[in-house]
Amino acid sequence: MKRLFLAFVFTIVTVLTGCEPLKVLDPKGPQAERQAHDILISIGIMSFIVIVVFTILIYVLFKYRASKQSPDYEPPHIEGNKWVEALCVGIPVIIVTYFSFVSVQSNYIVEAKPKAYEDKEPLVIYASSSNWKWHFSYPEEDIETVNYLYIPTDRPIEFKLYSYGPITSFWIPQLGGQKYAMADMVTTLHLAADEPGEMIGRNANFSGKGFAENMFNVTAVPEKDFDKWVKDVKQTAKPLTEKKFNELLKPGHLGQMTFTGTHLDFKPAPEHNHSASGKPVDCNAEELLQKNNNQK
Amino acid sequence: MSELFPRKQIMGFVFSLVLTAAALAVYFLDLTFAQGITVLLITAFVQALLQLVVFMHAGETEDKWIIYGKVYFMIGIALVTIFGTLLIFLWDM
Amino acid sequence: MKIDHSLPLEYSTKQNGLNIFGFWVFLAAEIMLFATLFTSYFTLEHRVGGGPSGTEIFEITPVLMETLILLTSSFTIGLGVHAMRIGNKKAMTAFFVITLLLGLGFLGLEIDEFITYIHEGATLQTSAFTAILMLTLGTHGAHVTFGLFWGSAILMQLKKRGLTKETANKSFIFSLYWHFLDVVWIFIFSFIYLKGMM
Amino acid sequence: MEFLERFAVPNPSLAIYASMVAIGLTLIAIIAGLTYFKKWGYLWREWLTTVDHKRIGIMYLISALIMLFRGGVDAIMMRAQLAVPDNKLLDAQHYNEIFTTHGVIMLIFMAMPFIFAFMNFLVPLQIGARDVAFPRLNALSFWLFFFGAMLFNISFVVGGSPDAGWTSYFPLAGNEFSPSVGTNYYMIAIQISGLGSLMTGINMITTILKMRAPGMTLMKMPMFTWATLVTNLIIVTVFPVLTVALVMGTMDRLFGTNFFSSTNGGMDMLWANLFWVWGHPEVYILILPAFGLYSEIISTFAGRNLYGYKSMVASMVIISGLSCVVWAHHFFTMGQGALANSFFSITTMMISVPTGVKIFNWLFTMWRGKIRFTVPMLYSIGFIPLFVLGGVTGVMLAMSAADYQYHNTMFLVAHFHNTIIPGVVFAMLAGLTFYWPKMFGFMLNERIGKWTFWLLTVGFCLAFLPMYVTGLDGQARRMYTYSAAAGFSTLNMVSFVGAMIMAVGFVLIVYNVYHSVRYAPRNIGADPWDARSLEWATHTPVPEYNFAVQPHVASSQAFWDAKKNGHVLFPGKVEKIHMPNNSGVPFIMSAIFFVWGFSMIFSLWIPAIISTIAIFACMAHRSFEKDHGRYISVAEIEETETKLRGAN
Repeated sequence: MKRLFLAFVFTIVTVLTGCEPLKVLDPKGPQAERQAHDILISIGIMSFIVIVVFTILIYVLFKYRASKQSPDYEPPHIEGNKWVEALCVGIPVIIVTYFSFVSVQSNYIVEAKPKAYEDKEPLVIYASSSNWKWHFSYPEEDIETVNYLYIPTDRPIEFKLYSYGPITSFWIPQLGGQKYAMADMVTTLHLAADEPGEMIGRNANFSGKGFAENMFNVTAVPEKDFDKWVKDVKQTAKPLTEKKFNELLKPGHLGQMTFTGTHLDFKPAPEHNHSASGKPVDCNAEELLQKNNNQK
Repeated sequence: MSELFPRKQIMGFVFSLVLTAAALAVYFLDLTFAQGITVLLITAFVQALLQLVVFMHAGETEDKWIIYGKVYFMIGIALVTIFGTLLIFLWDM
Repeated sequence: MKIDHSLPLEYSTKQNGLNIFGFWVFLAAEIMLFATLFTSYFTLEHRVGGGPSGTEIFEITPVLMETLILLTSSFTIGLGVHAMRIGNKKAMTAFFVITLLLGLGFLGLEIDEFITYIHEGATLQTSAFTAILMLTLGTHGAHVTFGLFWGSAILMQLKKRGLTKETANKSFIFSLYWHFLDVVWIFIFSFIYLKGMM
Repeated sequence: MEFLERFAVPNPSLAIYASMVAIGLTLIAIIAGLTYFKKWGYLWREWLTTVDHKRIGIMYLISALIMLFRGGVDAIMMRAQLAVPDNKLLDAQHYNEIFTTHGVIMLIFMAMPFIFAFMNFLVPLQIGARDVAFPRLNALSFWLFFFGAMLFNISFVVGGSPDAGWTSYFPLAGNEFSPSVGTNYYMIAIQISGLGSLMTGINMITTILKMRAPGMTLMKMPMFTWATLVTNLIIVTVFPVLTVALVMGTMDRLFGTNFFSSTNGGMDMLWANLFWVWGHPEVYILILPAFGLYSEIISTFAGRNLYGYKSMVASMVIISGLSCVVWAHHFFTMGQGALANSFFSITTMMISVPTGVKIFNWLFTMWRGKIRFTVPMLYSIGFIPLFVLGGVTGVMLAMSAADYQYHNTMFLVAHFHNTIIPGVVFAMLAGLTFYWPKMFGFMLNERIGKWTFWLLTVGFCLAFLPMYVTGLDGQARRMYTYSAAAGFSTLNMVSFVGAMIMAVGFVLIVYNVYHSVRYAPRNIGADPWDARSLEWATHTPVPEYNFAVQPHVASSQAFWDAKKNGHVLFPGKVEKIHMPNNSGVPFIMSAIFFVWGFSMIFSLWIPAIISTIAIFACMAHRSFEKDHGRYISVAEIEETETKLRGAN
């Protein structure tokens, strides 16, 4: 029943907007699927509310317009009715409760390793942005790419996000929602791809002049092909030196690039760890000094 | 004569000194973080209430409830802001 | 203007009542102002960068002195308002003068504290912690400074015009302001200094 | 020469040079006109020094309309740039400046003065008071807003506009990534006008709580007055937060502190946090007075009392509390855990409940009524379905996991325009048409007004509804260009067409004013709409003392009771009336604030220090000044009353 309803809503949305499915509603991974599911459910229930309000409004406007009433009709004085008002509170409360339930559940789902691939070891990729590029480091494979991303399908991927510059937002609409990348801490985003294919990813948070072109390509391939790609890169690509990386950080646009080695070796990701006790472990002096020295 | 003597003010002053001394316990005694914060929260808010009632005469006119309501509303929102921010930045990150 | 004798002089005209009420609303806004500073302070408290932390620079003696001075000044201005209400202008003036002198003493100590911090390498630019510490203390200090000028202006008017409906109203509002600064200081004392030294 | 160079615009273009010339010519024309017609004295005596709440309201209104067009031109340029893929109309830098100023101007310098205009003009009339509680503070509020707005606007021609978005997120807005003075303008100009807003907040709360007419208990206040009270409660609560955040931002930019920098422990997220602690309640500051206006208009033209008065009041009070505990939904994607997101997600959705109650109450107010389709009513009727659409998408955005997909996209842009345009802008235009006769003594043309309404509604739907779709298709906001391959082209073209239709609508408003000034009849009486609350009980134009005799009130629609049920509204005799004197100090002090702000922006420390001292000198002057106001004698009042009665 629910599925039928969702399919119905989905058809309406697609028909209304032209033929090609919208990226967000055309998920290629479990996280994006969950989000598309939430979006469609909310569109469905919300359309119901919209229809109710529209119906009442149109009915009232037609029935009670002045031109339809006798000139000496005096509208009555009505203070309110507690049952009607209770209904107006009650139904929204029920809907909001339901949505809260869905929302909380989804929060924990999208913030965790994708359920379908729980037993698999996640692939860790450090994605860092600089004005106006994306750097992807694969620490285990010891590879770094610029402005394009190669990922295996059917395996959870753990993105570690941070930024050399303004706040940016890492977003691959077809794999899942976005998350900020910031200068002084690392955020984590869990994604996974169900099927191979080409996708577009971008920085969604305004970061200055070159923001509009701050995009990257994502290629999802079966794990076998991914391993082959890693092997190829290791044989062909040049190593990433500190000097080269500092050059890459300069503001501007770059094409796609591939290196062996990662910048994490000489320029580690920012440290920001909080313990659960409420007393944060600060980014203390030595760490910062180290970070500063590294930057010099 | 009794009306001329500022009894209320002197009581208030003595009490506020006592509260300050009590708050100093967190410095001189070896308390855990939780105990210390509890002591500070109690002494600070009692002290604030004391000033509000004894010295600021918050409740002396017909607007008493509006003034108290306003101040408590603000304190409520202030606490929400402080703890909400701490929740976002320190406790759930 | 009608005069209502059932209330103290400072409430006696309609406008006076409005002034006092409006000032309460202003104080409520000030609660949020300082709450924001505290929010930022708690967030940035441990982000000391390469600079010193609170535990390293706070000292109990000057802080305790500042607290006692400000508490006493709050008490003396309370006595001043009490004197005003029983119509003793001379005592009232004396208490207001004492209050302002105590305020000046507080300010002196605070400036001395700032100088010490700067000598210890904790300047405004050192770290997020020092910046928010100085901004929070500085905002309170600026309020005290403003209060000193304001209080002096009221004392001058009191001397020139006597204890009238207007001057009584102004004096009372000033006392509210002063007590409020004392309350703010209590929170600074508890949650910046004592918590930092705990 | 080097000194002057810093005032140059870093990214000049033809448009900017043209504006410089236009601004110069306009200024010369104004000065020459005032001199030629010998109006300087009139301007100074009657307007610049006035403390009359009605005149201050009208000045707010005029400023807001001017700013509406300034922000509107920005909007048109943005839509034009995005109409076709790979457009070269604007470059990235100009586009960034334009969307930044569009946001700031529309929210802070258009919507805020617009609501203040109605608050100032209406509240004392609705509660039967002579003026606000602190008339001179009120003038100061206005002039601070005005000079803040002027300061922000000159950034266009002196030194460069801000370009970090209206949210000005650090570190993008910091010195490293925004080296021009643009963001200084942002920090200082908003600070100055924010001080004005805070003072208005204090003023209005005191006025409403302490100066109501006899018999008007809290639960008998007109709905707009209630909305104003709640709004100002929020203003007083959150504007101090903005003040502190802006001070910290200013210090980072001017004095090299590390609050929001990425070195030495600074925390960029704290700016976002503080900004939204203010920024979210800010949207309720805008929408609640709009709700108040809709309540007045709908009940007037439905010919019925407002349905569910108590639940209306309760819902606003609940909204005021909830609005302050939802701010983190603006950055669900900042990396905090699922717990914090869940909390803010639920609180956000809870707001939809009281808002829904209000929508249903308006529908039930029209139930069994006698609906007249006047222009204000059309806006109110158009508002309901469109706002419901904006509201339900708000609930969708509140679901934090799904928000990961909506965040920073055109979907969000569509949502907030869908609430703000039908919610606030429609309300302001409805209020403008509704209260125009009370303000100026003649009505706006209904026919042109209806055309305007339909153009705006159709234009709005075309301009903003497609954005929901492009957002879901992956179009991020604030992109100055996109490639044809992205697939957004058609819908963006539709948006542009919609924006142009809206532009025509707004131009028609100007034409309507011109047309009505020339041709509208002046003998419309004090109550042309057959309205219900107290502001319609006095003459048109409203005499400076508002009511010759203080009204006595027994219900929330006292004037209606007086008309239909024989309630005696003015039981007393005419007595002499105490009024405040005009003063030039608010104007002068705010002008000094302007100088102070300008000096701070360009780090000119000596003028900054001098103007700081001058500001305190103005305050000291106020403290020592003896000003007991003046009395209007019974004879004068009766003369005015006779004259006004004759006019009607």
